Amino acid sequence: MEIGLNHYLVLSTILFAIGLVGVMRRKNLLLLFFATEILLNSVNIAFAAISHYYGDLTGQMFAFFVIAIAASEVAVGLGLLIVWHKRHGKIDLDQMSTMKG
Amino acid sequence: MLEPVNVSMESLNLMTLAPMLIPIIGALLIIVIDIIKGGLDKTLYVGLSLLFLLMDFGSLLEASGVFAQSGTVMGVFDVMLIDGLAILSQFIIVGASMLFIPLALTHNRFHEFSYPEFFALFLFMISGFQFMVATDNLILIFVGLETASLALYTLIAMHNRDKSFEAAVKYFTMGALAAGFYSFGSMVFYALTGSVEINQMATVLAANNYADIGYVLVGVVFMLASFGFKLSLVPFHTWAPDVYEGASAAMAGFMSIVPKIAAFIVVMRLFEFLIHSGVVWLEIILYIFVIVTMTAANIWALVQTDVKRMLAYSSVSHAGFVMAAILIGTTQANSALFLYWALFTFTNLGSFSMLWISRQKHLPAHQASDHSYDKFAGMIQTAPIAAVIMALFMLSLAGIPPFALFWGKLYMISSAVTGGYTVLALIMALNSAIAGYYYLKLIIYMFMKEPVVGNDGHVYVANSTLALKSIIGFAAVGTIFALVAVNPLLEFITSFVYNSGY
Amino acid sequence: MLDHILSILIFFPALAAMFGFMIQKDSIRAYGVAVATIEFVLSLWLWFAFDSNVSGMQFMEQLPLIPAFGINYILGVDGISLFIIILSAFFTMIGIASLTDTKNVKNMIVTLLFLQMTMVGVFAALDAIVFYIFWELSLVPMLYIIGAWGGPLRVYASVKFFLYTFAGSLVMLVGMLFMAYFYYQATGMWSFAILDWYRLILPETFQLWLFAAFFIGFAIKVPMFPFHTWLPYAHGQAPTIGSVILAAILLKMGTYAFIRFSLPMFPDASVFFMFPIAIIAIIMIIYTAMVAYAQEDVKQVVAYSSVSHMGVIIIGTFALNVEGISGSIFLMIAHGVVSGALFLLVGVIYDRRHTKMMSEFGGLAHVMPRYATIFGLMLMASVGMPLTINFVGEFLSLLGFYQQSHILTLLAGIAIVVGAIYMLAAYKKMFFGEVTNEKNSNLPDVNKRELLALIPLSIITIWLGVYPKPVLEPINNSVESIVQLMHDKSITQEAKSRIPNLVKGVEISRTTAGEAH
Amino acid sequence: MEIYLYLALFSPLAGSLFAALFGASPRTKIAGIVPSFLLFVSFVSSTVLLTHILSGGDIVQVEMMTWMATGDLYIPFGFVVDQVSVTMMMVVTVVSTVVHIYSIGYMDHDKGFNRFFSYLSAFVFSMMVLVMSDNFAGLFIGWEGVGLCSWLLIGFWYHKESATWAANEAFIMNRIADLGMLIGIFLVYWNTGTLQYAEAFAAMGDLDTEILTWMGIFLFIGAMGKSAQFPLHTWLADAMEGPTPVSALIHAATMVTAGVYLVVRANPLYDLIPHVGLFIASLGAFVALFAASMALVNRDMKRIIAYSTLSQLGYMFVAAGLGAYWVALFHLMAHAFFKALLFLGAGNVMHAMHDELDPFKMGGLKKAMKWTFIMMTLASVALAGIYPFAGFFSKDLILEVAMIEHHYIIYSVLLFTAGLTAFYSFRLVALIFHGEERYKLFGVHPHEAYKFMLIAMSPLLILAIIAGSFKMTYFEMVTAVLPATEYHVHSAVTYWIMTIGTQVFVILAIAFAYKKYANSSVQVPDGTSVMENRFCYKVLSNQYYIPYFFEEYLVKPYRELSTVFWKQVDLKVVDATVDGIAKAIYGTGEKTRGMQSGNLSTMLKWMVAGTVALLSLAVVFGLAVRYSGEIKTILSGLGVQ
Amino acid sequence: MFEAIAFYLFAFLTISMFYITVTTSQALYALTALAAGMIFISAFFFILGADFLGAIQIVVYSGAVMALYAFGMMFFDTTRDVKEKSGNKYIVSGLSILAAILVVVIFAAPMVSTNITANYPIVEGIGNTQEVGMVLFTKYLIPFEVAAVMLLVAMIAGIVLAGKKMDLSLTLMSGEEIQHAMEEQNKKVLV
Repeated sequence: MEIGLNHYLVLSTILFAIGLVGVMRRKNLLLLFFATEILLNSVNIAFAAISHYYGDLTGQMFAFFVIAIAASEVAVGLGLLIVWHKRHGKIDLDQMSTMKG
Repeated sequence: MLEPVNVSMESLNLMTLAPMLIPIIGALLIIVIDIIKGGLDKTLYVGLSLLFLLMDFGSLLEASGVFAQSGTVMGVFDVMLIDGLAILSQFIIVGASMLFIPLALTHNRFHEFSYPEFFALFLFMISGFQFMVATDNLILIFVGLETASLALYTLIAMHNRDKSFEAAVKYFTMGALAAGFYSFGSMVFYALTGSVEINQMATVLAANNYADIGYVLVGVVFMLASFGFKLSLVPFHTWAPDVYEGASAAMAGFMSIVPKIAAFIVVMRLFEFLIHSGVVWLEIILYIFVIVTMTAANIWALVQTDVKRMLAYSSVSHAGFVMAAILIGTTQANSALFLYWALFTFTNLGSFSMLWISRQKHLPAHQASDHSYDKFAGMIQTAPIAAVIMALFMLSLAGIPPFALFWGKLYMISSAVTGGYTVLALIMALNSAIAGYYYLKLIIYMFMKEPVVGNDGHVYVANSTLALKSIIGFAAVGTIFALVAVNPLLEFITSFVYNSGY
Repeated sequence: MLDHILSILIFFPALAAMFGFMIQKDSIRAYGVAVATIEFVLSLWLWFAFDSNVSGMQFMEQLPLIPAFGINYILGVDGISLFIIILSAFFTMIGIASLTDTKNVKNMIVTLLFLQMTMVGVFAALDAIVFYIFWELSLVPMLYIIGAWGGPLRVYASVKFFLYTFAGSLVMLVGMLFMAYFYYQATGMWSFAILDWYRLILPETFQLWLFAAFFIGFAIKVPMFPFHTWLPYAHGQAPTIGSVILAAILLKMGTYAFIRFSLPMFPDASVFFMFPIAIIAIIMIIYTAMVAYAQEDVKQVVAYSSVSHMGVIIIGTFALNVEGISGSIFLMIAHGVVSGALFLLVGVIYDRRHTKMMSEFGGLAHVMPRYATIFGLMLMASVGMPLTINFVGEFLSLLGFYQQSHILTLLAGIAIVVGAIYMLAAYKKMFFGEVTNEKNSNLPDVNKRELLALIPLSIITIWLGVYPKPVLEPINNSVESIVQLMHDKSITQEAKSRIPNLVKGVEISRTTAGEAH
Repeated sequence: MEIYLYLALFSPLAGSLFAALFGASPRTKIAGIVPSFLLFVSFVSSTVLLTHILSGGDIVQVEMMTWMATGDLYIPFGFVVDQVSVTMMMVVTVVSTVVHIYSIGYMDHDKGFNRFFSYLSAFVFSMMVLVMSDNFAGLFIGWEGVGLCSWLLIGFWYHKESATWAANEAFIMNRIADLGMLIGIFLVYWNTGTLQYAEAFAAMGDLDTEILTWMGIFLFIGAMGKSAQFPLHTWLADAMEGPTPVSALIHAATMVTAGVYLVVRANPLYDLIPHVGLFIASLGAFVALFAASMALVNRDMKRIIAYSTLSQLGYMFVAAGLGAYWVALFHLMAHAFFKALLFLGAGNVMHAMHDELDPFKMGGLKKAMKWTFIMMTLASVALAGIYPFAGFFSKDLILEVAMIEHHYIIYSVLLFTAGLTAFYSFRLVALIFHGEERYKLFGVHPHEAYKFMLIAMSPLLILAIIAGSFKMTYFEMVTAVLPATEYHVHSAVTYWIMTIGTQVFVILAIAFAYKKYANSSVQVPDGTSVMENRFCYKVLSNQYYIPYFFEEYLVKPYRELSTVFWKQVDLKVVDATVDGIAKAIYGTGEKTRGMQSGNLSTMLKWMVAGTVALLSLAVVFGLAVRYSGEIKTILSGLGVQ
Repeated sequence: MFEAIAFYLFAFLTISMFYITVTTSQALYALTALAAGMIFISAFFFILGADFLGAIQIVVYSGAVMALYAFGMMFFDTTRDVKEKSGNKYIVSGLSILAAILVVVIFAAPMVSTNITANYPIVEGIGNTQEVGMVLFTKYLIPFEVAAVMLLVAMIAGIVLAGKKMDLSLTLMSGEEIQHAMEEQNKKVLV
């Protein structure tokens, strides 16, 4: 059977949903960041697929930039976590609720 | 083999890059200076930043002259798009930044301003926002957005206390999720149209006669979610109050203005054509968003006990109010958006600056948070001028004429009326009334309560320096005499918006 | 100078207020009195220079404000607004002059001067947005006055006052924007000038909606039943000067706006809503009078009495004929004078006893005969005794409405009965009988400063009651032009017949009255 | 002549203002003498005007200035001295001059002496405005003015609860009637276009009877209040709380007759609507009997006289209602004299008895107060209508009018009432002046009033005796403006039978009164006698329970309803709704602020939830678009368009 | 056929890897599964002919990002079991599944792909890297440079946040304390 664009899109969606599960479920910030990587990666598959099926390079470009963005996010995110960890010795987001209401 | 590409310099229109490059150069310069000689005073960096922002502003004036003469300019392989929207929004971005930067010159020392990197990051962020508004390419929008956002997260965290880290982490995490949504949304649009340029997307969709409405809607949903986050539309607003509270007041004021106008521009570019092509669903959804955001944020603002949080919710509400312009989508509405935001800049920056100037290092026992309402009790007796100015900002935010924001509200509601959104106009008006309550609450505390024992009024100007005072004075003058500026502003904005085809 | 007298009248007090910040605390009262007196003299000059034979606007000023959106700074007075302007100048003057020693006198006087700016502005504005600016702005000083110098519930009262009015006026603002939009559609030009709007003839359905939008704003300000509940709180909590100005001037903004906006702009809607509004007005008259009768606090009695009297003003306004509208305008002035005086009088006793509960008093006529006399005079004016100022207005208002409906006028006329009931009951409780409360037995009678305010008011009360012509004549001329405008503009047959045509003479109105019977 | 008009009109005002100058200062005689003198001036001016009119002079009409002018409405301060008003002016000035002088003595010891004269003169001024005005609005000014002065004077002793209560009652009841009057005035204006008497009456001829009827009714409602006609009569008896000279002047001679004056003045109107006139007459007859019946058993000297006043007003309305306006006016005049005299006499008695009002506690005063006794007896004789006193000429005339107009029921009622009148008048006289000196039980030492007070009363005495002789002069004068119907019983026999019959009936009644009350067996009733426990007695002495009814079914419900309106409706419904909206909004905020839990996980969930919600909406919409055709079919199948 | 097998295989693998990543309570497993998932994704890229992207994916993700995360993990000492108070699982799974189903419902439908023109067509016979380079340095030059700025920003941000200077908070110190700290610092420099 022929694998069409829709297959890739569906796969991408499923992966995206898994990412969402992680984002919502994880309380450990580091593991939560993993989930955000999944979100971005799932979209990259779709971009590559569309690019392939349309014969257009733009999708690959987009995926390329998404990877760059993901990487820089990691840098900043980890920086933030380090600062927080230095202060509190934990990176559990449940303890991070001094502001509310 | 690929053929070599010949590109003439003229066709690149490199001038379109000038406004964004100036802050980048400035940032690099600051870093270089810091490398050569560390430990220089922050005044130097403030001065430099201001200088580069001024140059940026100048180049924008230049660009606006060009636009006025020859209309929209595309540049650098048609990635850059300098139209009226881009210029107007950059004016607001750079202008607000210029108002923000001097706020670094506080009397007390705060952590972030001891870094030259702070100013570098700040300038990078400005250029990021500028890129974001000056293009219709989703990729560049994304990259610009992330550049600005990453810098912004850092700037917030650099305030260096628990609340600011918490704020930065929350903002960052939700931002990451929003980035995911953005890329997913872009992917859908790309899948639909084979392009990531908004005008081409519009063309293709129109040619298809919106056959794949389901796909379009999914794309719109994810875009809405991502920009809903940026614009703090309910229910994507949850970061806003926490981040505003955690960030320094000055930064909070900045955040309530600049990132949002950038996001508004993108939203305007993206959704305007959809609305005009009769995507009814989007219209309904935006309608709901506008009303829910305005109303819910107002209601939550009512019950706040901290002024800064109240202002955070109020900013959310204002964003919802302005979102109505996107929904209405007429030239008048889009002009109203800019007018509103320009006036909002003055007022909101002014009120956050008032909080900033009264920021204490250590809280006395009776004060629950940095800017709890109690802190301002009886301010009229101990610091009358400050109280009057603060009241002025509050009245302006509440939309009491003839102060700045009234004109924005007036024009915005009028655009709703003109656009045929009668009920919306009424809801907007009534929401202003609800909002009146919480602005009033501060005025009541300031004017009608007795001061806490031992409060000699010094606390309200704890951070006061000439720079801060002049910024506040500037904002106050702008707020009071907005009346005079509205007409030229309106004519300018309208012509730019109209000539951009919005 | 005379060309810009209205601007001067508006901005002189504001400017003076700014300078007021610099004045020493000891001399601020003198400063305030001086400024207010100059303002009053200027307003008298305005009256002097006013040509009462001209029915249209005089002393017009025009300055572009936001021409791109049709907003201009347009001022002007006619017979309708002239006297309210004078009255507001007058009340600010005597208000400051008779101000008792409170904390923060300086803030109070500065606030009052700002308030004066907004009051004059509202009545002089001929551009809807300028009108709206002053209309809203007037809330702010009043908010401060109630909230800072008021009674124990002052914050609640002031916020309620502010938000209620604010909410109403925002609806009105939407109405204004619609009006401007319709004007734009009709002419291709944005304009918020009232005189431009007068020329616009709208279809009836539009009129109805717009009328409703404006109505909400005005009705809350007036305040009309059932939007009146902010008023007793505001009055009950406000300091004397606040109540005086609130009752004398601020409430009049609503009724004035009805005449300035609703009637000439929406004649058909006015006719359409005439009876419902009249019924509301009658409820105001009777119901609030009864509520006033049940009060225990004398200030609340006066406060509710204001609502009741505003009902008569509304009735007069919606008589839609010259007699009724003139009467209602006159009654605005009359009620301003009388209720202002009554609030001052309540303030007198409050200063001495720091209570307003009527049960605390009794037999005051023994102790304070002069006070009792002036109170009695104002009481009689309030119940509409002929030869006092109120009677003229009430008589004309009711007379006017009689042309429209007999039975409703009869019901509205109950005002003169129920008014007497609560007023006399209150007077009896306070002044008659033996002095039962020890604390009352040695109260000093009204002093000179209080007389300074009360004597002029008493004189006006009698003078305009006996000889209302100098005021009534200019009012009449302007009202005639408005009524004629309404007649000409109206489109429905009903409206044409209800609104008299003055050009053809009196014959038509008589036959209509005959038919209506 | 105009100068006399102004003098007559404004002298009382000057007097009032003069006395008011001394309002706050201690009692000075001058505050009484000057107003009295000024009133005398007014009297003289009125006399001059009277002679002018009598000598066939023109009607004096002036327009002093504009009062109100707007639209088509034009109301001047206009005054007219014609035959009718000059009669009223004479009555007013005579009686008030007498009362003023009398009051100098009567109020001698009162703290509020100066104030009293100020009020009293102000009253006279208002009354003059009322009678002299040439338009309805001016009439209304006077109308309200006398009401105000009446309020001030009834409540003159404001420390007395009963006095202030009575004052308020009088004012409010009058106001109710004034509303009717006001409506009447509106009717006149909107139908005739003017309020000037002359023009308005001239225009009335062309109007519908229905409109005229309404006009007549509403104006008469006004008259009913002032003249205390049933059911608005209760205030008059209560008004006796005021000082006695006030009762004499206001509540006997002048103000209460204003209603009659109004009907007389509006005779062109009432002529056009005889059915309303008949109603007025019937009501008058009823009130005459009704009031007289209450006077029979009352134990308050002043109230008895007040009821008698009420009864006589009934007579006047009968005359006026039957179209015999000049008769009504004549009786009004005669009544003013003898009734004022009666009141002033009562005042003397009160003074002597230290404000005791119960005649049963007096008795045998004729020795101590010879002159007063004579005056009161003569006044009572006049009131009873014995020939040749004033009452005979005026009252019997009314009986004749009723007879001639064939209203026999009215006639019989009036005749019977005449007997009652005689009875209660002499019951009073007998109880006060004859019989045992019961006052001694109470340790009172009565004394005669000041000489000058008695002298001041004498003009009234004289007039009460001789007023009847003016009848023809008067008739000739007033018929210039009033319908000149002469009332002669055609058959002389009938006439004589009637006249003598009436006289005999009245004398019998007097005799009965004397027999019953002038003997020494009269005791101070203590509520145990058989008569006092009879139903009729109770009904009468409780004034038919009408005040009770008013109190229970009008005043109390009004008070309670007011409280309900305030506490239940205004605070708990209207205000609570407003506050409720505010509270609901605020409460929503309080309840939902938990959404912002501060937990990042929750925030992320909200974001995802928002997105999912949008997605579901999108899918629903997308499906709806895709299957729009099918949906439409289904909906049309269900009958939904 | 090969394509289909590969697709389903890698789809299964990525899904299971990512599933492990988001559900496991062992941080190390999560990290490993993530890295594996990333690599499997690159397989898709290769299948789809985006060789350059595949390479980048492996280099950047597995190389750089994973290394960073690994360092982070060591720093945060999360190698032990991660104890997480899980909230309402129904909400989490419900929302995600709903999201997935909703999108899948729409994505399952074929798309109308008319009117689509490839702006930067993939030319047969030229290496993917070349093509990418060509587009990247013409059309996407500006985004590329901005991405560079972004990385610079991220770098500065990382340095600043993780730097030692953050240990002392000037924000929380009073004026005297700051003065004192500065003097201390100067001494150190002098010594």
